[in-house]
Amino acid sequence: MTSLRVDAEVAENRDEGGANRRLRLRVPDWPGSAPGQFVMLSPGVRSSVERFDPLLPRPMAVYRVHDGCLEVLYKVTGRGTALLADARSGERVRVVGPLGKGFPESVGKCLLVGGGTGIASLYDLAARDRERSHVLLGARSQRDLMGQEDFAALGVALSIATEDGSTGSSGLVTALLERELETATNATVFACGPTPMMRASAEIAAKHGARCFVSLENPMACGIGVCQGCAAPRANGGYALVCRDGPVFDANEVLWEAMP
Amino acid sequence: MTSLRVDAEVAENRDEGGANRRLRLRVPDWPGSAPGQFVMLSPGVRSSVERFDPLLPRPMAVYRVHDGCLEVLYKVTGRGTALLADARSGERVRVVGPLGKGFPESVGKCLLVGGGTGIASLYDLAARDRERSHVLLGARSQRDLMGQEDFAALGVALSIATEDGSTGSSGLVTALLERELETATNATVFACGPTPMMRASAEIAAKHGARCFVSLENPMACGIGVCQGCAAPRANGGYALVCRDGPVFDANEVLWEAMP
Amino acid sequence: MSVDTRVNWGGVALRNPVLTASGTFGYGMEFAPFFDLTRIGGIVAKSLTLEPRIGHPPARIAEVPSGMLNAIGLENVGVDAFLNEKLPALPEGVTVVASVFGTDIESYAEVCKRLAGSRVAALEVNASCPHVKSGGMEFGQNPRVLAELVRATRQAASVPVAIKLSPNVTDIAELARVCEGEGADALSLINTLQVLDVDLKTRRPRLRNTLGGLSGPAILPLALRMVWQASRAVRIPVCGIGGIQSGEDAAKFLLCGATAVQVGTANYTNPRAALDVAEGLEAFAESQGVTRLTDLIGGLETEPA
Amino acid sequence: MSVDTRVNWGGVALRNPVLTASGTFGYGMEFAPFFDLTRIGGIVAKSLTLEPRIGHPPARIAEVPSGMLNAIGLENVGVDAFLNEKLPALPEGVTVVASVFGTDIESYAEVCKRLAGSRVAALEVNASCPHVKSGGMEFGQNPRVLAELVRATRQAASVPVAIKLSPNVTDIAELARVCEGEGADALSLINTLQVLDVDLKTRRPRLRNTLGGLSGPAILPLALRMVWQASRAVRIPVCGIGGIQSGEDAAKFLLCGATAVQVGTANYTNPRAALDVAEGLEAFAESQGVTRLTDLIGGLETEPA
Ligand SMILES: Cc1cc2nc3c(=O)[nH]c(=O)nc-3n(C[C@H](O)[C@H](O)[C@H](O)COP(=O)(O)OP(=O)(O)OC[C@H]3O[C@@H](n4cnc5c(N)ncnc54)[C@H](O)[C@@H]3O)c2cc1C
Ligand SMILES: Cc1cc2nc3c(=O)[nH]c(=O)nc-3n(C[C@H](O)[C@H](O)[C@H](O)COP(=O)(O)OP(=O)(O)OC[C@H]3O[C@@H](n4cnc5c(N)ncnc54)[C@H](O)[C@@H]3O)c2cc1C
Ligand SMILES: Cc1cc2nc3c(=O)[nH]c(=O)nc-3n(C[C@H](O)[C@H](O)[C@H](O)COP(=O)(O)O)c2cc1C
Ligand SMILES: Cc1cc2nc3c(=O)[nH]c(=O)nc-3n(C[C@H](O)[C@H](O)[C@H](O)COP(=O)(O)O)c2cc1C
Ligand code: FES
Ligand code: FES
Repeated sequence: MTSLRVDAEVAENRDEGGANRRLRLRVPDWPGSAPGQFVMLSPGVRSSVERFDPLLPRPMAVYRVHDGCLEVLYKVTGRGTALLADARSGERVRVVGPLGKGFPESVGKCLLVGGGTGIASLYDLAARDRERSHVLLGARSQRDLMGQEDFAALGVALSIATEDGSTGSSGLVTALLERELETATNATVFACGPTPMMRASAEIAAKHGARCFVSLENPMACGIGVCQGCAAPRANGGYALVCRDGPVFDANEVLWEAMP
Repeated sequence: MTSLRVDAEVAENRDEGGANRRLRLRVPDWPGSAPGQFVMLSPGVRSSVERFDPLLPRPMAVYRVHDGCLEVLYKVTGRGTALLADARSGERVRVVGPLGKGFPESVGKCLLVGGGTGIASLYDLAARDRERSHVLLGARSQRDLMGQEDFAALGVALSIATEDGSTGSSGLVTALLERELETATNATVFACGPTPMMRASAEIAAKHGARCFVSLENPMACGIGVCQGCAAPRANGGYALVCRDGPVFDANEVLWEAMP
Repeated sequence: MSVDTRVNWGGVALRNPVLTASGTFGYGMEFAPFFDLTRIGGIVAKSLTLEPRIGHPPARIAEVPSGMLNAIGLENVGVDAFLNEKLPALPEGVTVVASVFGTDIESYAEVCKRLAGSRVAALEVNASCPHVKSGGMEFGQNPRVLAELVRATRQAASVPVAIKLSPNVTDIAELARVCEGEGADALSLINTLQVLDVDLKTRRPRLRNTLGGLSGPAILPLALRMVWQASRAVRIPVCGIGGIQSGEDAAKFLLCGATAVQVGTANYTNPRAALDVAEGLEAFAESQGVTRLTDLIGGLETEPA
Repeated sequence: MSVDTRVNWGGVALRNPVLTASGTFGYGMEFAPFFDLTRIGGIVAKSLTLEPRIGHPPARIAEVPSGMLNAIGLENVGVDAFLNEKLPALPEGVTVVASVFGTDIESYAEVCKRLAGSRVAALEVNASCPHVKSGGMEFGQNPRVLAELVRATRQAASVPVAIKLSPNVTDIAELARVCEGEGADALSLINTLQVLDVDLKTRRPRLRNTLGGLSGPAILPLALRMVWQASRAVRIPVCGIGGIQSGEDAAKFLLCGATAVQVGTANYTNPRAALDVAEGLEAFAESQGVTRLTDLIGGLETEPA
């Protein structure tokens, strides 16, 4: 699968409640991507004015390809995503991708643990292994949840935890994982979200002897393995490049205590 | 008349043909301004994202106050104005003004010579001395002309010259001025536009013994006389600050050969 | 909760740490329409020379990404007109720092002498202006010359003297130490970064002076680095300058060791910038549970967690 | 009309003046999906040390207005893996410059020796990397040490040697002259500007290494100034680096005296940036009626019109 660089037309850029938005981009030549791969998006590329602030592109998971559009679910958390939220239909956003290595194949039950923006990395994976997947989503509150309806429409098993109990069970998503792993045999955990959540997922999986893959969200500049900015500490020494060697890693490969 | 700083709501930002646009801003506390005064507009001030590129505000003539809005006519010529063109209704643009000293009072006939973006500086002046004014507008081509209908609606005498002859007489607006001054007695010339046009207007006026005031369009950073960036060479030595001592000057005060 | 915003910058008591940078605030009264000048820490007026100066021919300014270039050429009304016309116009409660510039040590000292006995609370010696062909550049870049300048101005002054340093140097800490060694009461840094930009249409520099000084957000990280290095090298207090747009930016300078800050180019994009920064800094402190701004100074932790 | 884009950079014939900057283009093949690498002047690979290097702990990068900070710590595969794995992967027609780094003069020289006899067209000696605690910084900032470095690498190399200079110096012209005096074939400048930024939430530097290097459009005017000063001080050709995003930017460097340019950070925002710059530069020349790019070099007019 080769990567492309294209200034893609915005088909839609929709408010999804809370700080969440859905960006739909027309990328006619999209070569397809594996679950867990990502793109680099340059929000500032408006044909009318060239501006260098903010400068860097933002890494975003390929949420899915749907209705002929590449979809990205994102949360407005800073300057780049706020700018992305400004993009109107018909304007162009630079896309480089697909990038990185996606989630590996697995056998047995798949427990997909998503928190915050990490949820967006899991949809294509759930769609791939629909029957075997149980999706566990966590958020602070109902309105922070991304893509809930899409997962529901997929027909996968779906459990939700919110910290304020506004929907699903009350508490952390890792509590759901703990419960599932108590009964599951031969399950694989796929986690994406804030680092503490992924670390906790990894520990819970290890305790139950389950394999665990995590999709790391380190800040990136290039996305293609050349700036070496996205380094994640490896358990066996040195650094992996999240964009090139990941973003998906076996949780055992990550030296969690040295993660930034 | 004191100046204010306000993040004004965009009521309208309209395409007026060619690269010309009309920006209408709601400035409830606008203290009023004299013909020839200007504002500094910061196109980048969007509440959603703070961006520092482009950094500086842009000087723009107060075109007029109309229907409860401060109006600015502008031409998209670079990054700042392109960005200004992106501002949507309801968004905010920072306004500092009114600034500078406007056109002086005069007696007798007023010949208002406008070229390019300089046309925008003349509307309020024409409106002030409606009966005595003859407005001469010049542009490369019909579509480059700003505000033509507004001047026509004012009911002032109006003559137009375009370089390509697409409307009005064919040639430079200074030829119109030359012709008018041949017959006019006791006329005052008010010119705003590209430096060569203003210089030519000044020379023609001098030849006919008419007073001439020009409104200079030097690049500015602060607009309030503190950065000293807008310096214009004075005929009698040293520099005037266009934003503070002008933008309107007696043409004899300007050392034209040293203008940037 | 209220925050104690007072700081002492080398013997000058400031009600809050936010001043305005020389050359970006005129002589002060230009900003009176926009906010009450007594609500900021103080103002540093445009650099003064013995005689009035006319400055460089235009173009004097140009815009670049996240910054601007200038080569004004230190146009100013001269020290006498400042004392007679500009200073008296400023309301009582405004803390005024006079910026001093000369083409040789003697004229620097002479400007300092003329300012003695006036209401100015401190002098800031501009040892760093990068766009005057003779003078500024050399003083701030050469340790020996700088030492002489500090000595002479210190002697001529009747109020605390801050030396304003140039960023166009290999080792800012060394120059900071020179100033301290010669008895400077405080430091200010940075002045603009010496740069060049080209107009492709004319194939000439965008500024008539060829070289100019870069200011604005583009230089903020450079200023933070230099403030951090200088403030660790000396015990005299440092005033941080460069690209400050917000209270958060100012807080970064305090954490890097600055006792006060100056707001420069931001005054152009927002004539209420200095007050916004002062209020923003206080709000930041409050949000962090910091009761005295002095508690932020030098608080940057640089060892791994 | 067609434009002759060929230039000669200190003995290296380039089909056009646009190379990629070390550390921003990996070892080259990472960009093969995005454009034909033989269509640019050449690539400068990531700086190589004798042994593979692991680099600094994260965070290694941060964004600032119109720029980015980095403190990678010169992570690289080492010179042997470069020769055995990276270099052979690059298509025949790609002009490759190897960037050399060491912690002492001997290891610099040893890397140069290992590269002798390989297909690399030139060596670029990174005398300037600002974020490695020992090494880089000092070499490029001290004229005496720099002279020694130039001598040693020149002697060890079998191809032309360019010295890549640091912008963190008082007098770039002096250092350029030192390089020329010791027989360097060419110069490259600038490397990143040493800076610091603060994370207000943690009260720590945004980079784990505390200090980092600023790159991107924010440093372009600084780079132009230094290229202009250096190229007027020496006769050896200069490669201009810093913030280049477009053919117009590249043209500015040529006018300021650069014979070639390197595209760095722009590769991150646009993986086709180097080709876009090369094509943009040619288009600019054509629009100006310039038939040979060499006619632009040093064409800046600095006297008043
Ligand atoms: C592989 C990958 C996939 C991602 N997928 C998604 C997604 O599908 N939806 C989504 O909303 N977010 C996703 N993220 C996180 C997203 O990239 C950041 O939230 C975003 O970059 C924040 O940018 P900002 O400009 O709003 O914030 P700012 O704070 O202004 O960003 C400043 C800098 O920090 C970087 N940065 C800040 N926070 C993060 C973060 N959490 N992760 C990575 N970089 C960060 C930015 O890229 C930028 O360089 C993903 C991250 C990675 C690495
Ligand atoms: C007092 C005054 C009144 C003006 N009134 C109007 C008006 O009513 N309508 C209108 O369209 N234009 C007017 N202008 C000109 C307008 O300010 C410039 O066209 C505009 O700044 C160009 O900005 P830009 O970002 O599009 O161009 P850029 O080339 O990106 O601008 C870069 C920099 O150069 C400055 N600059 C570039 N061209 C000019 C210019 N011709 N005059 C002044 N500064 C310039 C900009 O302010 C900016 O700092 C006026 C200028 C002045 C001084
Ligand atoms: C137009 C302009 C004029 C300046 N004039 C002076 C001056 O007269 N004396 C001085 O010490 N600094 C002068 N400076 C430098 C500023 O005081 C300040 O050090 C610098 O701009 C960095 O701060 P900033 O990025 O907040 O603007 C000037 C800066 C600008 C932009
Ligand atoms: C992430 C990163 C890594 C870099 N690594 C190196 C390096 O290994 N060797 C080197 O000589 N320069 C290195 N540089 C500096 C660049 O080659 C270049 O000199 C600098 O970034 C300025 O150019 P730019 O503004 O176009 O990026 C690096 C720059 C960045 C941003
Ligand atoms: S983001 Fe550049 S190497 Fe990973
Ligand atoms: S624009 Fe600043 S002094 Fe006129």
